[in-house]
Amino acid sequence: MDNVYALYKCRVLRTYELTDDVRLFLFRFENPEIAESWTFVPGQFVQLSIAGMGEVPISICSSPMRRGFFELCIKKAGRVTSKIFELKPGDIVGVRGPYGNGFPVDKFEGNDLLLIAAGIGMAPLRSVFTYALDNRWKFGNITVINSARFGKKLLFKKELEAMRDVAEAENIRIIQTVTRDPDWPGWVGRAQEHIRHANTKPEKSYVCVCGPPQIYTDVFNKLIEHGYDPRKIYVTLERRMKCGVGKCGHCIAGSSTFLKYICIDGPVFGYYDIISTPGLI
Amino acid sequence: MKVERQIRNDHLARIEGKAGVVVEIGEEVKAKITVTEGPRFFEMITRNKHYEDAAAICPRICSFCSIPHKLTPLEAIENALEIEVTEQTKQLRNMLYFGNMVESHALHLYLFAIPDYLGFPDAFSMAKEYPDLMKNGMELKNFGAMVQNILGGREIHPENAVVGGFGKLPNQQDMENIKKAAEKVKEAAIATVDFFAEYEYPSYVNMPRNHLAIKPYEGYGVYGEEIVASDGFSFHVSSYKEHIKEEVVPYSFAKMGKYKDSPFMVGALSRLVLNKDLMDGTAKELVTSYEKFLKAENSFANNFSQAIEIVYFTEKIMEMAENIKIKEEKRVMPEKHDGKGYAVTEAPRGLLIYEVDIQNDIVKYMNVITPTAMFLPMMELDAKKMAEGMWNDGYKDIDLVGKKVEMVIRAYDPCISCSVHVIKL
Amino acid sequence: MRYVKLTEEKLYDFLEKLKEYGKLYAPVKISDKFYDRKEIENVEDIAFEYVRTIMPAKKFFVPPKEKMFDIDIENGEYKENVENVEPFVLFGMHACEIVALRILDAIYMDEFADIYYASRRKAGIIIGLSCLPDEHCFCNLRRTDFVDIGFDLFLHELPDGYLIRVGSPKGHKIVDENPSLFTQVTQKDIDAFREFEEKRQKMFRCYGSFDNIRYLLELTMNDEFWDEEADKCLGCGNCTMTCPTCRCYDVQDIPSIDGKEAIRIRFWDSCQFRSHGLVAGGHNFRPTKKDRFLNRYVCKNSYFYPLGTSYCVGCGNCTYFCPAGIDFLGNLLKVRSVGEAEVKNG
Amino acid sequence: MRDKMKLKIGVHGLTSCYGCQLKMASIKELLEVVERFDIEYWYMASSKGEIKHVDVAFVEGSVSTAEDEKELKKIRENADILVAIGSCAIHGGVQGMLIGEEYKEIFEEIYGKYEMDFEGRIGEPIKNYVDVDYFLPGCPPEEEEVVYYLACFALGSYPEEKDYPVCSECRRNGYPCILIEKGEMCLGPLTVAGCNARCPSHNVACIGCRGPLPYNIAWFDSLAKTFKEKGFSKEDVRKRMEIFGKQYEKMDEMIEKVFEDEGGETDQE
Ligand SMILES: Cc1cc2nc3c(=O)[nH]c(=O)nc-3n(C[C@H](O)[C@H](O)[C@H](O)COP(=O)(O)OP(=O)(O)OC[C@H]3O[C@@H](n4cnc5c(N)ncnc54)[C@H](O)[C@@H]3O)c2cc1C
Ligand code: SF4
Ligand code: SF4
Ligand code: SF4
Repeated sequence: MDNVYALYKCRVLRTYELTDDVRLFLFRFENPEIAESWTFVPGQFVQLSIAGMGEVPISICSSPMRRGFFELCIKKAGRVTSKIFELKPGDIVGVRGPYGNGFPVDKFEGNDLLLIAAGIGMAPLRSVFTYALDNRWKFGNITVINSARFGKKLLFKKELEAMRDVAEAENIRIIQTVTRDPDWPGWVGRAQEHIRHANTKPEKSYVCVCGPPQIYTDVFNKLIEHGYDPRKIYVTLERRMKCGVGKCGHCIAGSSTFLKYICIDGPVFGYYDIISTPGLI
Repeated sequence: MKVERQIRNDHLARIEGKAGVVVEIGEEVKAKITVTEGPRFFEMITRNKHYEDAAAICPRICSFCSIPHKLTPLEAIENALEIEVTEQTKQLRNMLYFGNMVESHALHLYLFAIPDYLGFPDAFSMAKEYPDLMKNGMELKNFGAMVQNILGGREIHPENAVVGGFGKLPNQQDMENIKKAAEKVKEAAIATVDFFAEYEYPSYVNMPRNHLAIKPYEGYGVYGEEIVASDGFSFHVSSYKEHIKEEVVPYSFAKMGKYKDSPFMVGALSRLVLNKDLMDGTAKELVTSYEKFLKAENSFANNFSQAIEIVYFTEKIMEMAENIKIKEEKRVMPEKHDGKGYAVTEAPRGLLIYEVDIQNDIVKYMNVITPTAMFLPMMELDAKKMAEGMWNDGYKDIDLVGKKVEMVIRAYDPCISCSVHVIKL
Repeated sequence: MRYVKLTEEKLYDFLEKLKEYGKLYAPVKISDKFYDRKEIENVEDIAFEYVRTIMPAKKFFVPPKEKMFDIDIENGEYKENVENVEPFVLFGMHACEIVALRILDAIYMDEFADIYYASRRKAGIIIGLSCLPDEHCFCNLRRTDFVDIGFDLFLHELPDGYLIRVGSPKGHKIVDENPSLFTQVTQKDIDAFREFEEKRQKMFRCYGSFDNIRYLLELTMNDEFWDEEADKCLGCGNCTMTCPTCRCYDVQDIPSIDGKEAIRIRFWDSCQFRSHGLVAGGHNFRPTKKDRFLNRYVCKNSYFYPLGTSYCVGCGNCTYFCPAGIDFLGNLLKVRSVGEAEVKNG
Repeated sequence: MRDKMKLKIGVHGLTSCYGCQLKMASIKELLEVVERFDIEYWYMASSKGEIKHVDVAFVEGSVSTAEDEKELKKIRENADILVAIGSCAIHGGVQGMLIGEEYKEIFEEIYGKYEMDFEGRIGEPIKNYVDVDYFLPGCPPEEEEVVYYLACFALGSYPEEKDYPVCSECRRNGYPCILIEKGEMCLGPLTVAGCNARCPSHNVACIGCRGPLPYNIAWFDSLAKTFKEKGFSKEDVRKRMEIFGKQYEKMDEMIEKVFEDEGGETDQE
């Protein structure tokens, strides 16, 4: 029997500074067979292990279409992530996964796509976004709302910025907004305030939301106000995790009538799961 | 007095606790041991505590002798409440105490003293050139620690030793392990004696000294109630206040003990001077064949005496571990709730006296006199003698004199933490 | 099902025989009040009267602390530390404990099988033993008071021995290989078995349905009495550690002093601890003691789909081993808001 | 990935029993520590060295003299990371029980009316004087913890701190619970874990030597209530809890709250 906690060796190929405390890392599997066969669904995550330091769950933020390579975008937050932050090209890490359910991207096909991210929440959504770009013909209009408190904290700011003009022509709208930065030349205000600026048609849109738990209620209310279908709203949730595979119990959330593991039943949940379960957000 | 030269070290290294030394050289030589370690007022914090809690606080006076600082108050409390512990408890406590002797002496000799003898700033650099020597030291220390861990529950602050006995008794297997370990370190113990039996003591510190030690209940033991002095006098521990007086000096948080108004010595040397005839086994043989190193008038002989004791106590532990048959028994709980009690034991550094007054299970008064507080004046005198002798002999290198002064201080193995936690007299 | 009888006289022979199938673990008295399962040398040490052990049987399958990997830091290599587990026999498993193990099985082996758990589970032989409840037991409400599967043999007390249900191929093997130990079950034995079961059923603290408890709990989470109860709680985690189905664990890497190696260990954690719900950046999903206190009620009473039961098997350990004396069942009964007496009569 | 440079460490004792340093000096891996770290100063063990820049300074003991304070500040200025080691440094230790008392009165009671050359104080935890980066609890700390902390720093990381009680370790080991069984005042529920429930393993109730749990999760009130139900008086409870808990600001208040309904009744000496 294989050990689910066993790790695949991955090599860091490139690192890229996104903000002062968030970096993007490009990895490749050392074993060519695994590099060939390993795949995932946007919204899934991996357990990333630094020998002698520990493991952390990290969402994959690249598109599954690029075999053998994947990107992780990591915020320096504590013990392990600080160490990850110091990784240099050529360093080896351990990876296992992918875990979690991911976004139901197959269902999204043929519809418009509205992605709403706050802060580090952009990481999993970037995977959905790049997946959609790689399969552009399968989707209708796309809007990405990327928000942060300050301009310098916006993740993938340059990447999104760079494609803005081309994007409009492709029916992709990019809204980068900040809440507390007077010097920011672009949009201001919280993510939900820009739902009205989206190019997506509420009645035929799927919506993915990711950010700190506090924003969800507001975002939901706004979405419904604008006529988005609650059945087509998805969020990804976060909890402390040690195993990623439904054993360690840390990510169990919800209430006695709907108790879920964020790691195997989530991290992606639908709107009705959320509102019928106290304690989930 | 016009001070020509001054030796000043505010923070003596390689001793337990924080103290300094100031030697002023002028027409005459003066020496002060400044104890700057803050006072901790153990009398206050044990007062009004349940006796169990008070006994648990006492070891925190000093880590090097936390076993004596647990077993002595236990004895005082048991005397106060008229608890007669079982023979097995007495045996095991002895063994525990002996374990502490071995560890404490080994630590002191190898970590603190021997680097002096060989001219290293510390044991770590010494270990590079004398790895075997250091290995001996570590082995002995680990052996002592093992005995304390098994019997005391921990090598520092032994929570397993409690009023009336032990929390958990060791088993026969533990005894077997202790015996084996003791056999293994015996060589190292003897090697320690050999090391010190090569050393010529500086004669500057030769002087007549009064030594005080316990009259052991049995053998060369650590428990007793009579205190004997080398001047022939002896007294019962309950009258300790009449015979040992303490003074306060402005430069020290430790009080200074005097016997018959003069400095006196306690510790390994004093014990050997007074009780060496009670020894047996290898230690006895060694002390007889190396008799000339046992100089009652020279404090450096204390290190040699410690080495002898390591051998003795290691062998004793081995014997006891071999002979004891552990039987399940419960702690003896007191029927009385009030009483006054005294206890004196031989801590590694010398006499340790506890007095306690319990009312309704609550400690109303507790007093402790530690060995370091007793020998501080003598140590000061030795520091002075050392500096004076060297100076008069023409040594003008003040650093060298300073080093030697430190060395004589270290020979005592002073325990500053103990000394400042001395409680009201 | 196959039934055989073990007569009183053969009991110790039987236990002795069990040793041949693996290391024998059974409950023994470890102190004035407590029992625990320990390795048995002398079968006469075994305590049959025990109600609960201080460490639940999960300790044999998910040890309180275990090493998962030896790590070579410099080369980033992880060497798994899966022991080759020798067969062992757990004697005296009560029905609720066996269900609890089946819950753990589903968690640990159904999806993303955990090899550490599985290798031990494969090696374990489970010998059940009938029991009589004390005031903290409520397995009847959880419907775990009688098990159909999950054991190799199950011994039901009779006045003169045991009626044994044989529950697995391993169980058959033990019976087949030792014909001299067992006899046929007689009508008298069946009557005695029935009597025992009836007597046992009458001894529970309360009766009725508990199926709605998770809804009632959800609806009463804001009731004031929870504040009082949470206030009593010490946050010590005894309840979860002694729970046969609680299995939260924490993982930590412990580097060696030379920085070349490390070990990755896992050890029992508890949702009653502050860091259980804490994430980087300082956000805590269960910031207050009350949140953590309620989390256990929520978790234990939720529906466990694979088995169609709740996570709680009604063993009463959490109440018995709570130093603050918090009554888990008592609180659930409050949620059901019926006085205990009424329940008993109902 | 690891920095090949040796980490510079310093070890320092203020006022204490020197047990934490002794523990550090007697760990089995001591010689490896000496190999792998540059020990810049450690008065207890070495004559060489002075307080200068170190990566990590370990400080044992409470601040009990003006001298202690001066030294501590100097250590802080020179250390990138400062670790408070042991109950004295973290909570003031047993001498911290006197916090709130007048130094002068106590001094005079013990030494008489006397002018000293140095200024003494009631022992206080070092965090009252300087910023502390990490806490290594224990009285004294356990060997494996000392090694773990050192190893983490050497790897360029930092240790994970424990925020759960001694009970958890007692339970993981299956020791009989003393509080339940014997009704003794075991402080396991509010004491920070790490000793592997040393005392309960010896059938002795925990006196809380590792100090109360951090982050305001030491539930003195709940435990006082439990003790009260077992028949202990407010004084009994307070006297026991204060041994290592007195520095915990809210201790008195929390105990008071539990006993307040009784008025003066249980308040006898
Ligand atoms: C499904 C999922 C996807 C995530 N994706 C990303 C991502 O793409 N980029 C990113 O920067 N971060 C992501 N996180 C958060 C990331 O896992 C935490 O920041 C990280 O675990 C912090 O670890 P640490 O050791 O640095 O922090 P510490 O505060 O030192 O945490 C100690 C331990 O607690 C656990 N822990 C702490 N915080 C979290 C947390 N938020 N989630 C899960 N476990 C936690 C970990 O096991 C960690 O090792 C994700 C979390 C989840 C659950
Ligand atoms: S055992 Fe009792 S006191 Fe301890 S955490 Fe559980 S409910 Fe709270
Ligand atoms: S004995 Fe003490 S530490 Fe152990 S569980 Fe009971 S209360 Fe907690
Ligand atoms: S059990 Fe309590 S008193 Fe004993 S060592 Fe641990 S923390 Fe200290």
